[in-house]
Amino acid sequence: MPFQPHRPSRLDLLAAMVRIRAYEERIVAFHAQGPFPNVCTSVGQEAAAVGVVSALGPEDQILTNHRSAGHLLARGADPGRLLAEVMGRATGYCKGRSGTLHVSARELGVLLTSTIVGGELSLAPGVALTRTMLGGEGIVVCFFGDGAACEGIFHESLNLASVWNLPILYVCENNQWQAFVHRTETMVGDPIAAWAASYGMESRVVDGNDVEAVFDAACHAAGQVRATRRPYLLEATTYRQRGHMEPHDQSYVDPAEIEAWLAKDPISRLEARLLEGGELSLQGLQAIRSEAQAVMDEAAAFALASPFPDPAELTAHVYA
Amino acid sequence: MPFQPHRPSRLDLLAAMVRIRAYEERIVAFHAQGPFPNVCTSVGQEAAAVGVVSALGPEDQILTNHRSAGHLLARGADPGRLLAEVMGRATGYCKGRSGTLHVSARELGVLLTSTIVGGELSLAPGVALTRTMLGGEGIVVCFFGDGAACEGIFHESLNLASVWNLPILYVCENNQWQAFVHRTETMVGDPIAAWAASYGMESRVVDGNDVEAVFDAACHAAGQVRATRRPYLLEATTYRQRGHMEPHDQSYVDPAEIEAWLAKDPISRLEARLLEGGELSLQGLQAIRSEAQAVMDEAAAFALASPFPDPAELTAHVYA
Amino acid sequence: MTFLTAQEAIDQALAEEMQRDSRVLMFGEGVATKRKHLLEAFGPQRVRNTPLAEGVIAGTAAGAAATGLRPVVDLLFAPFLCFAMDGIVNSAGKLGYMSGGQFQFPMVVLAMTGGGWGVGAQHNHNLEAWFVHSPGLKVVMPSTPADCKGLMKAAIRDDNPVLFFMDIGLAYAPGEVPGDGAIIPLGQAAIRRQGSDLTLISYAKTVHTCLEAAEALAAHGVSAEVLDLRSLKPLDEAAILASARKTGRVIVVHEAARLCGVGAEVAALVSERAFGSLKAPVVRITGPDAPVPSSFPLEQAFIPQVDAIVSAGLCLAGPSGTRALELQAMRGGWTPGA
Amino acid sequence: MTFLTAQEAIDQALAEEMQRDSRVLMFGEGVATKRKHLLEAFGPQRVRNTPLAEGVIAGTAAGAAATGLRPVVDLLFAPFLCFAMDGIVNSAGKLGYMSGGQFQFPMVVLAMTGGGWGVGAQHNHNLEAWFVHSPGLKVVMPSTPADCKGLMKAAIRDDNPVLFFMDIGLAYAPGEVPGDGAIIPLGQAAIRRQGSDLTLISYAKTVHTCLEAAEALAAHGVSAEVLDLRSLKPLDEAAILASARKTGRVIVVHEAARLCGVGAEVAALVSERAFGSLKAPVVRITGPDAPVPSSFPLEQAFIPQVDAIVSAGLCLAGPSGTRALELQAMRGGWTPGA
Ligand SMILES: Cc1ncc(C[n+]2csc(CCOP(=O)(O)OP(=O)(O)O)c2C)c(N)n1
Ligand SMILES: Cc1ncc(C[n+]2csc(CCOP(=O)(O)OP(=O)(O)O)c2C)c(N)n1
Ligand SMILES: [Mg+2]
Ligand SMILES: [Mg+2]
Repeated sequence: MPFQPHRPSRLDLLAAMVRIRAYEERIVAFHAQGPFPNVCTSVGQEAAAVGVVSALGPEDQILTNHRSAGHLLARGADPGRLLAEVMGRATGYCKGRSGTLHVSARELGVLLTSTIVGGELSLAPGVALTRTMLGGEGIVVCFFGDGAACEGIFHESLNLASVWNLPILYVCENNQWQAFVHRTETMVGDPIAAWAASYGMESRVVDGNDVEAVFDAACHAAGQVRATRRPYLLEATTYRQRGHMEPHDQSYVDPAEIEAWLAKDPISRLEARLLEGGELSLQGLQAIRSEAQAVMDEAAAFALASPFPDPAELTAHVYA
Repeated sequence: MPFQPHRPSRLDLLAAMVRIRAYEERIVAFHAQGPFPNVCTSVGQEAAAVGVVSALGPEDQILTNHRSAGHLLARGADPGRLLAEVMGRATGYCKGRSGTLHVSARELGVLLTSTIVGGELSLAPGVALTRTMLGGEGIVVCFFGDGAACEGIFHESLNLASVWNLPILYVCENNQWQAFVHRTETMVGDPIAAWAASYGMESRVVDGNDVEAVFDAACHAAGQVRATRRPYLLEATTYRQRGHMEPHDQSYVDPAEIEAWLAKDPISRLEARLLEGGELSLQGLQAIRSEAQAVMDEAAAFALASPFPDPAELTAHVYA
Repeated sequence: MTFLTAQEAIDQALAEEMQRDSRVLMFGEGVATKRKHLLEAFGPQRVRNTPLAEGVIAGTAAGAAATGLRPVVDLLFAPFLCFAMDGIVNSAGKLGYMSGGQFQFPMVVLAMTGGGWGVGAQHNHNLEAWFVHSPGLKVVMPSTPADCKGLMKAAIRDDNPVLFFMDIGLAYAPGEVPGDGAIIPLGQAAIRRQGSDLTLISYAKTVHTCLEAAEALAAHGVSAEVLDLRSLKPLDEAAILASARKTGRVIVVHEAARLCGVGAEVAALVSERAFGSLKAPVVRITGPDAPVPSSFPLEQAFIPQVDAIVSAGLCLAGPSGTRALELQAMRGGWTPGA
Repeated sequence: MTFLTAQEAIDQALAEEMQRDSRVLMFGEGVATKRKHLLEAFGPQRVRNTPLAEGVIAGTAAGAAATGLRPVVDLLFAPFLCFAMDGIVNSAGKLGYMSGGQFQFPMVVLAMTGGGWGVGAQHNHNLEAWFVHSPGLKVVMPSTPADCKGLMKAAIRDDNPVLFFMDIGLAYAPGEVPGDGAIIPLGQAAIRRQGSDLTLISYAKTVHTCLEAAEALAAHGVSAEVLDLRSLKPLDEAAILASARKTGRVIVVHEAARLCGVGAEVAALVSERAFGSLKAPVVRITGPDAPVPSSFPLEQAFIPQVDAIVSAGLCLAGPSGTRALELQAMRGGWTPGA
């Protein structure tokens, strides 16, 4: 019988988001200290990551892209090995070969991460095809951005997934920006969920900054995929609170837009809800935050202490 | 003031379709006689070609694909030079470099024909962009097939044309087949015109085997593009009466499907209409047919008498 | 020993491997229609038609390969690979390495190319060198039905992405194929004719051109060895160098364009590693740096010809070889039209 | 004479050419945002952002070029070209020829590549050889800000499609740029240092590595000439052959992979046309046949190093050069990790 997600407590949801935020802020801090690999942070998009990933089971598989820290951490990735990968250390999930832009962690079911925008969309049908042909309950979740939806491969991927009845939950994190271009410069009308209709595919738009709403929508969507073994497109409306990548630059963004979205910050919203409802005290909140900081201190220490890969192994892993 | 198409007489529409059919049948006859270059004929799709092209003005530009004879002949191409190109003769529209699959005739405004399925879709926005930036009344008409609509470039092309307000009339000849694959194996739901909605684009489906209906729909569609300088998608429902290419093979096609569509043959339909209405006598019909045959006799003679290109010019035209 | 065309040999290899390993499947535009016998034998799950969408066909193959299947995809004609480069090069070729070895990509990409059908430059473009230049991929381009079968079987069993290029001009030429399901390992060249004065190195259709040329050269008293590369990546460097060191004279022949082609790699390799043994410059006889014309006589002129190989061979192996050759080379070498 | 980074030099070239010719326009992902000064100077019609869709960006450039505009498109990083191959190779590179000369494609495709930023193999993959191998295209890859400006201006004025590759490692290194809007014709290599014993041939970032190596070799009494190709297609064969004939010893250096790379072409060319003048084998020092790792020390190890060039140079120019060299070559040449 298909997987049934158990509902995480609101405190757990908050803690998961806070941990992601703390991780990304640590990245930002490293940049402040000096040269550091360019990273695309997911600050502001924590609810989409936590809400969707919390609705998944151990057999499910995830494909993601260049902005993947939230997905990986929500899935249980070790922040130390993640930071180590960003820093190109041998202890990273990909032994330093990937760096920040294409972190895969097969042990977590996070597969084939590609930084080619649309790469995840091109690979997802094959992963789902294996599921379909070799059996197994799991579904495939494919995270992508509003920009990726403009790539031709979006059309090809969703069409094939529909024609072949592949169990894929497509999750579009519509964060309003595509690197240095605003979403409204690249599409007209009312995308992206609406585009699913072209493929006879069910879809829904959810407030991507409300983690509980995302969790509920993801449970429904994943349930549909499990039940029908057909694809589904979930669009999470959210916002990229920082520049496309670190070092931070939003000089090209309308400050009013930033302000409006900061007011809808997913973490602050849940915190407020919990504090109002008395489910959480200020001390409790402080505890969650400092616990996250402690985790990141440890992660940073681990990464910094980790060795770089041996150049003698430069050409290992090119061929199977 | 924008171009106004004048309405061709029904007899002219018939004659144009009969000429295309006669051309394609001549190709078939050549194949029957022995080895001949593989050609994708447009038998059964004459109404789409004649109906759309008759609605265009001299300034308008056409992009087409591997199944282009109808478009070229409707636009006034010389069947002799067309046949010569198919036969790889120096007198062909492309000096024999193209052969049948990518015939361009710039003098007729038939540009950049590509046999890469989707090539026409990738090139059309650029042609329309030139129109937009250098001025001029004309619009760009892009013929493509139902199979091309499955290529990612379809999504990219229509989206860009919409975002940039490009004056493109997209014409999808939905002939139910994509080489050896039936359309219903490659898409679900109710494509292809419906897909235009994703791009905030107007669209319409027309009976592609009724030349008058196609002409009216094309006049409306082209008028919309002229008036709004925005793209429009017209889908002509029609049928590929022969195999994907010559030599003919339809062993993989359901005979009932063929039969049903042969009953809707665009030429027979108009002939019947004209005979019933007394607009055309059997002698008149015979005259139209034999005139077309005469034209093709002359064309064939011209092509066969034409020289092959000089191998010494093998590398001419590689660079400007 | 039976007589089969290259196409039949490939179908036999596919059938045998699908029979042997249930993880092998095949899909592409028209695959289920055109390979009806495979559909009937293995069913619609393992033999599939696809929409017209090379990008996602390649990506789907990579995604399936990385997770436990062994897909073979038919992308029809080499120029269509232009829509599939991301799946092949950026995903299948790189993600194994980029993930630190977490994934493997046992997949085969089949495509036809080469002169013979007058289909023009958007159906005929010999692109094999692109994939030899790209990391993580393997490339084969056979010259006989027997090799088509043996190399296809090896390609399907290999745990890396393999590009399998079928020369259009050979597709329907019959040849002997051993019935025993023999495998031809990737990376092994074959000496098609022994010789002592000169080595002709080629692959695919032009191997036969070289054999004809060797015959003609023999009449002139020049003994030419003919080496069929079969695999372009991995390249059988040992076989190339052994023959080059033996004869001291090498001509590389292929239909693909000259610049940065496989012939450039072979010539560079020989000149670098067999320098001391070379009695004359390594000559390349290739297709011109031009799109392939459709017109039959032009298409034929595009393909390396026997007499060009013979005259180059006589220059090389003849007494005053080197001088004559450099003069000829000054005039642009033996590239048609160049 | 002013000091500019390569990026600034390219922007200057773009501004000057857009000023000169109203048919020149530029578009791509973020072009209007990142090149704000161009947007302000020339307006939103001629400086455009696009959706994320490399396929139609390339196709649109080809369609616009064929009908009277002169587009420059920024495709950001070379691996993204994998989504744009049809527009560049099948359309812009071939349709002029296939139409019997009815169309021309005056367009420029800009992309960055190369080591330095640790961005990994899906942002850094030196693909220039693919386009050298493809008909109808031209390819440049400059090594200095002055060349960036002069070659960009020439590329924009050329009536053929030009691939303009910017080496990431050079993007922000400042250099002297003549103010006079000088043009550097496509197809002209530049001798960066005169020498008599040995020729180091390279392009882009590794030209500077070669200059360092030449310095070191001079200390050992070896006089090395350094030739900067600048244009990879058309290749300045005359300059290559002249230097090779002069010194009789050639080392080709580039970051791109070895197999079927530009170095293979140069080595094959020299070995074929300057055979009589060669005193030693032509050696290639290139990046390995591997995706580019992200980790900084690995990425650095990927790039050809000065000491590798120096040791190869000493082998070549030293007395018992050839033997030592062939031994070394046996061990796989100087490709890192090979
Ligand atoms: C094929 C390709 N084109 C361009 C890029 C450069 N790039 C990296 S991320 C990005 C923006 C992607 O936007 P979106 O899909 O909305 O994801 P987001 O960054 O907003 O999370 C771009 C243009 C790329 N990596 N791959
Ligand atoms: C990119 C590409 N893929 C595959 C082909 C082979 N091919 C040529 S025509 C064709 C079918 C096209 O179907 P459709 O677009 O419906 O046009 P139709 O042939 O029905 O007119 C195919 C698969 C091609 N020429 N280009
Ligand atoms: Mg976005
Ligand atoms: Mg069709």
